[in-house]
Amino acid sequence: MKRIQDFSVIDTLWLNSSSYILILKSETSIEKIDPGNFAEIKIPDAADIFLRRPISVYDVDHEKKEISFYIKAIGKGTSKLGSLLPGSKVNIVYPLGNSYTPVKNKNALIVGGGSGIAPFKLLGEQLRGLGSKVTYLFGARTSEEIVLTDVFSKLGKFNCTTEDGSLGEKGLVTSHSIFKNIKYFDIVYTCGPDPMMKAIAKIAENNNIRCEASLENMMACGIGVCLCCVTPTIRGNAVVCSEGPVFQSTDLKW
Amino acid sequence: MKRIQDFSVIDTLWLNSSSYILILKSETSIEKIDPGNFAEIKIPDAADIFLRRPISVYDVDHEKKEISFYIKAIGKGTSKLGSLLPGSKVNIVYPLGNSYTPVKNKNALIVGGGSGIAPFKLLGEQLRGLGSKVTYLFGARTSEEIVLTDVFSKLGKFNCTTEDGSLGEKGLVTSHSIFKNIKYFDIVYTCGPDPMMKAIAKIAENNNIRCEASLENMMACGIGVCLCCVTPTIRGNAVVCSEGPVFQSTDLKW
Amino acid sequence: MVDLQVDIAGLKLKNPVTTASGTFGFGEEFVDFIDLDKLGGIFVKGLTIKSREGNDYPRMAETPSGMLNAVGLQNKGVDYFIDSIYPRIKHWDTEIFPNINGSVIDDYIAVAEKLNEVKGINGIELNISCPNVKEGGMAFGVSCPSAIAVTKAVRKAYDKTLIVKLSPNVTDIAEIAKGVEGAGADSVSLVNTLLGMAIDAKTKKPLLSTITGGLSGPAIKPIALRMVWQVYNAVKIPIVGMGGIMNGNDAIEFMLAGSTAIQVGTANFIDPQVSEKIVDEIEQYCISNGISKVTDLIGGLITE
Amino acid sequence: MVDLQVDIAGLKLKNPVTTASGTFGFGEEFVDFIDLDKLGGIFVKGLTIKSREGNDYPRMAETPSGMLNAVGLQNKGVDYFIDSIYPRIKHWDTEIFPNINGSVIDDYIAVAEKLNEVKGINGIELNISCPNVKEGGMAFGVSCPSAIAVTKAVRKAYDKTLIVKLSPNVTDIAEIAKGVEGAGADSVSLVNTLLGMAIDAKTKKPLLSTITGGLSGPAIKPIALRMVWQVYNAVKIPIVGMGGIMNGNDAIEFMLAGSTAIQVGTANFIDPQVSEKIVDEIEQYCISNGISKVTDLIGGLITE
Ligand SMILES: Cc1cc2nc3c(=O)[nH]c(=O)nc-3n(C[C@H](O)[C@H](O)[C@H](O)COP(=O)(O)OP(=O)(O)OC[C@H]3O[C@@H](n4cnc5c(N)ncnc54)[C@H](O)[C@@H]3O)c2cc1C
Ligand SMILES: Cc1cc2nc3c(=O)[nH]c(=O)nc-3n(C[C@H](O)[C@H](O)[C@H](O)COP(=O)(O)OP(=O)(O)OC[C@H]3O[C@@H](n4cnc5c(N)ncnc54)[C@H](O)[C@@H]3O)c2cc1C
Ligand SMILES: Cc1cc2nc3c(=O)[nH]c(=O)nc-3n(C[C@H](O)[C@H](O)[C@H](O)COP(=O)(O)O)c2cc1C
Ligand SMILES: Cc1cc2nc3c(=O)[nH]c(=O)nc-3n(C[C@H](O)[C@H](O)[C@H](O)COP(=O)(O)O)c2cc1C
Ligand code: FES
Ligand code: FES
Repeated sequence: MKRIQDFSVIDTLWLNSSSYILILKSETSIEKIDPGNFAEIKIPDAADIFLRRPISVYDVDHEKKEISFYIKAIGKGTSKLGSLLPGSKVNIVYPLGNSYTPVKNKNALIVGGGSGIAPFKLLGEQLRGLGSKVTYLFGARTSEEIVLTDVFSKLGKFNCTTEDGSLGEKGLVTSHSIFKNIKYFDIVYTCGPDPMMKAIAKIAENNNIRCEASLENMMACGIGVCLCCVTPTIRGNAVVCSEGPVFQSTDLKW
Repeated sequence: MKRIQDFSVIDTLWLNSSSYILILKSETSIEKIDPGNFAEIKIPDAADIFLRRPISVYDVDHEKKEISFYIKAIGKGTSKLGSLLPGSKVNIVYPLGNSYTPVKNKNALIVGGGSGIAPFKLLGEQLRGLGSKVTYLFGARTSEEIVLTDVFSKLGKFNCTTEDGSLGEKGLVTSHSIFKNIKYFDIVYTCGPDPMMKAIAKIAENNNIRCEASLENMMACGIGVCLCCVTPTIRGNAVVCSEGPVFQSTDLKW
Repeated sequence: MVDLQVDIAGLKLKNPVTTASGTFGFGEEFVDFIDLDKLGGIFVKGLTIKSREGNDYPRMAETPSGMLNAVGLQNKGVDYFIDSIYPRIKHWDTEIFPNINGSVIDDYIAVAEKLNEVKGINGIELNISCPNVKEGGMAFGVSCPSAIAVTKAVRKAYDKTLIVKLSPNVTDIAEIAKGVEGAGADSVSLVNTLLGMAIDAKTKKPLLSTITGGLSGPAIKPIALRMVWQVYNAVKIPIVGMGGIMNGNDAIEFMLAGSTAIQVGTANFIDPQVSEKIVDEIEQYCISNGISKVTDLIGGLITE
Repeated sequence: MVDLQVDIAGLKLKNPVTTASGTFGFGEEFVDFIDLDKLGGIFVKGLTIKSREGNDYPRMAETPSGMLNAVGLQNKGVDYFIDSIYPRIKHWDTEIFPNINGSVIDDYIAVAEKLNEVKGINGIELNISCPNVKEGGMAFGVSCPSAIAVTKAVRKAYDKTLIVKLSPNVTDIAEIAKGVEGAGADSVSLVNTLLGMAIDAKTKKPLLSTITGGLSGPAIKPIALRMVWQVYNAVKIPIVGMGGIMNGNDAIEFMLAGSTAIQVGTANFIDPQVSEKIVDEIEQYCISNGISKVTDLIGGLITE
């Protein structure tokens, strides 16, 4: 069930100069959250922000009543959230959207870039729990942008590319050598910049591998009522926040 | 010279449930400030505040580079300022407006109510420095609202009224017994709610005593350019923020 | 107890709080957040005779205290609404108002005729003010003769409560309100969005695929309030007021300016519970101010 | 070095940044904060033929991301300006534009004739859009024939640069812009304030003595930007754009939409240094984007 709920900031853990984990705690229990679900976060005390901001759930701890987000500070709202002091109140509407399709006892490739790695801790945990083998491939410009490797390495094999070659293979994520053995994988999950996701989807489709992509369209409501966040699909315009954000790549007309 | 300047919050000292002293510190020197001058304060991190808020200067310490304000939390902006944490940045435009006319070796009565006591620490100090004798008379509803008595008692004789009789004489400020000896005073300074100031001015005028009142009209710019803050005077509409806020009562048509 | 009931030309709403078309889906999207039965009414997403895909993405831009949208009436057509959606939502104890749109008068008539036959639907909102598509009829809403023509035509086709939704993008909204009143409207609702535009200085491109779009939210509240007041002073039919209402106080202001009922729009995106909260806040205001009937607020602005 | 100079019908401004009438006094109030010589121009407070006391207090209400004003053209009359104020401010190396107002065409003509004789004043802004008083001429600004009539009359009386300030409270601002272009305007400036209203729910009273007033500030930016774009696509004369400009980015957006110069209004109340900052920010934007002449920005919106 969707809910609007008040949380307090426990901490903002900055991972590098532009991204951080925002940890929130509630007094009451937290709803069930599936990998790929997101929240609409109200930015507190912000002078020129009107709408909520959609952010994927990075982690949840039902016992501690904590929920956390992996956020890249790219503008007003994401910067503001990263500057909140412990104790600040944050109101969120969640869980929103659909989720990645879980697979049992399969080989899964998870490809992320930018803030698009956010849903992949929960997804990795879920897939492992179902007996699937997880391989991560994250792309970034430099090693500084490759974060949380300890977290992801525990959940699966961790690979990465950097454009400057400072970590992992040098180049774009799509040129990683792993794609030579793409047939090894039963499914590809991706989230990140559109061009990256399109390229990954193309590789998967060419090899007849199911690919699920999570879109980050501009949103106003996050609950499927304003129809601002649409993306064209083979079945007409789909509403990303409620029919997505996760789509099977072959459904998308992008 | 007027200036726009950044300050950091040193502290917010709450005096009772609705008023506080906001102490700000600057890295650079502070302009000369006369009693009655005010500042236009930009409210930081406020979601629905657009304009600056005019607030009289309560105190200034040029050596420490500190300026402070006595503020009653009556709405969004004044509440927000009172909740700022030490270190928060606050931008102010100051010193604005004219000031009370100083008098030498005279007997001065200073009548204040509500947030209207703010300019009277600086005024009391100035008058004492000029050899004048200061008598304060502050009015409030209850004793809880009578604050800073230690500060004012050092500068002059301190009197007050409360509507419930919990401190000083019971009743409105205008019914205080001091007015029986009003002829003793050479000048009356007042600041507070309009009805109070009008009543005080009338008493002074009836006794041919000069009375100066500081008006708290709604302001947009604070520097005399928008013409929003006017008050009718015998010379036509006067601009309160630049020709005032202090007016000789006999000039006002209120 | 405060009597919260209001009357839109004979149609009784349990309270003055309704939700604005295009901002509340078909209501069902909000069941996790509020009790729909608490609302005076729900104006559902704009309908056209045929299904429409709407405009291209991007359709939204945040602006100071507001937002621009260029949705362009994406919907599955009136038949789909009647056959597949309405049966799902009709059980709620609140008035459901379809919002009807067309690019030519015959389209409006066709949609209105179909809705006229639907039992349980007691009123429609005739949208002659959507700035985002030709089919939204802003062309009708910005000229008095065409507003009158479409209202007259729909009036003939529709027997129940007819609310005409006015465009704020006009020189004299009171004149148009008078026109549609004369043409048989039972009520007018206002305002729809103001035509606006946003540009990304970095890319030098518009932020909407359609270049211009409709501005809504608190930014437009002062304009909307003024228009409600002007219309209130010009017509006798009840007014459904909206434009930037975010809380009970805003709603009260619209009633004081002359609204019989109000619509909550963009605020639903910020707080999905806001409509129900506004019902409570209006009641609370009435209690605090010793007002026993909410209708006493209508046009209660004290101007001297 | 970026060439920041722009040209309003032959009149050269050293840069596109000017300040809006009624928000910048006569400029001298800002000398403690900025170097006035850095500005492209200053549009001074609205003038009328006779001195005016303006409307009653209260004249101001804060609104979401904006404010309402109902000043009502308080000023000491054009003669006082020419004799007592202009001599005090003429030494600044920036263009001073008086903003002229009247309730009948003859008043406008009288003010224009007087200013025509003043050496050093190279242009005036003809205000046909003040929503707050009859003398502000909004009646002229909201109808095409009357806008044309007053422009023609003032054109005859005034030889130098004539900028006509348009009202946003109209159905079709492009039509009116075309009208005044045809009537001899050298340039149009837009927008003036939008007619709005604010109510205090507690007291049930309007927050302005005049009930309605003019809305300015970022709240109106999307509407103003759209109007500039519409006018840019309709006329050939240069546009002076304004409405909610708070920083360099906003100014760039107005230029991309078609403004040759811009005016900074309400922002001056929030930051008395903002106009000079905007000059710097525009220059910085040009440098970052490899633009050598600021005029390359005018109408540079990429729509495909
Ligand atoms: C379903 C979903 C899940 C998301 N999950 C995450 C996440 O887990 N972590 C994370 O860091 N981010 C995530 N995002 C992106 C995040 O919502 C945006 O970065 C955020 O809204 C930007 O807000 P801002 O106020 O910081 O930027 P603004 O100041 O509003 O804008 C800064 C710049 O970013 C652009 N921009 C803003 N929002 C978007 C967007 N949604 N897509 C593309 N460009 C945009 C603006 O046009 C502007 O140029 C997600 C988005 C969606 C839709
Ligand atoms: C020259 C001057 C000096 C001042 N000095 C002080 C001071 O030293 N200490 C202090 O506490 N206050 C002072 N004030 C008053 C102070 O400016 C207001 O209390 C403040 O602006 C309210 O802002 P807000 O955001 O808290 O209230 P809002 O949320 O904006 O408004 C709350 C309520 O207060 C009313 N209100 C707001 N401003 C005023 C006003 N100026 N006059 C009357 N009613 C108003 C509003 O209409 C509303 O009903 C001064 C005002 C002026 C003009
Ligand atoms: C995303 C969005 C979609 C809208 N769709 C419609 C619509 O289909 N029909 C209609 O009459 N109005 C539509 N509107 C206008 C609203 O119903 C309302 O008139 C407007 O938003 C002003 O109210 P607000 O400021 O409270 O949102 C839409 C508004 C928004 C923001
Ligand atoms: C307090 C105030 C007074 C104004 N007085 C005038 C005026 O005398 N003449 C005029 O043409 N415009 C006047 N305006 C309108 C501004 O010049 C400008 O058109 C409007 O405020 C929109 O720009 P902004 O949003 O940047 O303020 C006034 C605006 C304000 C806020
Ligand atoms: S953001 Fe409103 S429908 Fe998706
Ligand atoms: S507040 Fe602008 S002139 Fe006084």
